[in-house]
Amino acid sequence: MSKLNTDTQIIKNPEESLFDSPLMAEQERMVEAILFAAADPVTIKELQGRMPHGCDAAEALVYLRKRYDGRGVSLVKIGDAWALRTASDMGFLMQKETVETRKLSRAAVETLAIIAYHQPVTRAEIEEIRGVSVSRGTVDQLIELEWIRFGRRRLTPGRPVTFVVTQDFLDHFGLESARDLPGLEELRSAGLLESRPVMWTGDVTVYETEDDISDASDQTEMFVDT
Amino acid sequence: MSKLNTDTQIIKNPEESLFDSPLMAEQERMVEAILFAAADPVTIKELQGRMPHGCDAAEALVYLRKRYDGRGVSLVKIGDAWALRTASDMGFLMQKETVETRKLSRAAVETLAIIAYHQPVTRAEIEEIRGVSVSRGTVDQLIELEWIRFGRRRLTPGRPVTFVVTQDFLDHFGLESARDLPGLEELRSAGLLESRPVMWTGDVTVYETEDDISDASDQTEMFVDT
Amino acid sequence: MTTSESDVNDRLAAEALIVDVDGFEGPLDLLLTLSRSQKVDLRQISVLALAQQYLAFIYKAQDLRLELAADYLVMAAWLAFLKSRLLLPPDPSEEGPSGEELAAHLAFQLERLSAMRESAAKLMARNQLARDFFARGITEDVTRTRRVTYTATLLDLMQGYARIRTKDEFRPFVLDREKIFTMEEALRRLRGLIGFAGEWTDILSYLPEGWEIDQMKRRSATASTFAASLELAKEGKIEMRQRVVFSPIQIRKKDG
Repeated sequence: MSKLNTDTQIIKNPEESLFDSPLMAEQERMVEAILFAAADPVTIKELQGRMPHGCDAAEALVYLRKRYDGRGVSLVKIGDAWALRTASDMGFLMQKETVETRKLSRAAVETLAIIAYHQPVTRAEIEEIRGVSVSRGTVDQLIELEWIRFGRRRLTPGRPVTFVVTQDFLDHFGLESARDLPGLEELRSAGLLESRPVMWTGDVTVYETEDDISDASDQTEMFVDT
Repeated sequence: MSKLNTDTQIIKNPEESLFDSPLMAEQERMVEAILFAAADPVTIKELQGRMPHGCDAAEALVYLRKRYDGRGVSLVKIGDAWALRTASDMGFLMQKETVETRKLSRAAVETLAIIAYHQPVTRAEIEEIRGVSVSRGTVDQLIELEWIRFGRRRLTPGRPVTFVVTQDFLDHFGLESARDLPGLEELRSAGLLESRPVMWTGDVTVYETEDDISDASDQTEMFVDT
Repeated sequence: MTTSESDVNDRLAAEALIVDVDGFEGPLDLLLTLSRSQKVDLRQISVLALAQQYLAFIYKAQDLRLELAADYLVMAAWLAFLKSRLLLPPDPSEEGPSGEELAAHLAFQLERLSAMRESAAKLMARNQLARDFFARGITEDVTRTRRVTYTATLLDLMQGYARIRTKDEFRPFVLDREKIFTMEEALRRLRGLIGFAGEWTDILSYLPEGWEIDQMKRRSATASTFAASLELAKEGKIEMRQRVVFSPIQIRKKDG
């Protein structure tokens, strides 16, 4: 590659210099090759670590994304990582590739949705929303699928662990972030993602402490549109 | 860089109009998606068989090959089948892909778990909890993996060195802090524990000496939010 | 809706539902299903009517001698209480939330559960990896720099910890006794050997075989042998002497 041209090009045409500089084109190729070879999403930090010193993976990604726009393969962002995935309208060609996935139980699907929409959420909160106790196998199965993981503990009495969804979850459902969950905005504006004081007779969960209030606002912040 | 500018080509080169016809562009996308997702190189016959009736896989391949010309990925012919492969000059970026991962030994997993749950913890304490002596190699291995490191010395006779887990450890296991590790009760309710009589209930971490208490606050500081 | 009509509806709904209580995932699920028969937006649901429906259902179910789980009965009791609160004029001396507040909360819970179910369905209807869109099929065969790294999952870690912590033979705070030579052992050994000690001999020669090499073991054995020799001297079995301070301690059999 004619890397030596870069300097002269920058002088000649300052506006287009980055786009046309062989260096950036070369960086774009590198990012393309790395993402192409990897089956799992790669973070910008990892990309940067594998590319030669001085490269700007984030910028190369901008060009690469443009290049794959409308192709049979697309460049997608998953959390803070990037991956190449077949365009979703090409699914009909892929029956051969499809692996039979284990069907999730209704309880598991609902638990997953509650964790995704309410995260970070404790087991007691999941149980309160579903109205039944969460069975042994359900959380186990979701952890094994690597769709949920333990988040930080809630600062309430007993310091219960919370659950959050993982990057694998986002990747699986083609989501860039948990903010892109379908219908999240409507649910929030309808107040259905808030934890309201529970007035259940003998029930266990009481959301009245300072901590919970601050936790609730954390969660809201997390899903705020930027 | 020979980046194909299709728009200008239409005007300049009318006989290449097929290239831009939606149909052929679609076919090219299909071939691209199939080759990307396929586990093995795909023959033209197979491609043809998976694409909708009336498609010309061979022709789509010609365009696709041109599109990937000079990219970080190239379309290559292997025997009479086709595959997408990273460009051969990009091999130097692929070294990280070949790291061989092995499962950590049971002794190492247990030692690591004890350090995570009881940190800062001395070697003697680890041995007492495990009931067997800890081999040098195990600790060395965990240090080499950068999952544990030396903590401050215990202010007891002999001033034994303690072990604590690292940020790398937290990253690897997807934990925000070591305090987020679930306790025994939580492990059991998540179905992660074989149901056997428990000899030992109650909280996992017991800080008994003054020194331990001050260490504990150090630990808290260590994992404080940034 | 007239009373008779709603009675009919109630009965039909109840009959349709009394098949298997296990088909429901708890009282809230049952309530949500019942509320659907009101055919209104969950926000405008009549909690009073719903409470009546639920109670009628539970009543019928008991008639049919279905085993009703405790939580269904707890809910029934709570709804009966709610019903009375909604029907009676509020008592100002009563503490706690009003009937309306309780009803509003129940309606909220039902709406939230329903919303979560819809969201779950929407989520599962999304394009999914390895079903609708795909990752790279071929793992690149590249130059193998064999660097071995070890890995473990959080599950391994937690199970490893649980394994240790639930181990049956787990014995808290027991000292490792492998390197300790007890006084009882020293006594037994000295008693066996002293019969042959007609001459003065250094007590260190009575240390058990192999224990003089390891420093920890030697210390322990020396101490216990010394203590044992004092014991034997007290019993009058042996004599002891030491010529100068820090010189070897010697013992010999005492005649008679």
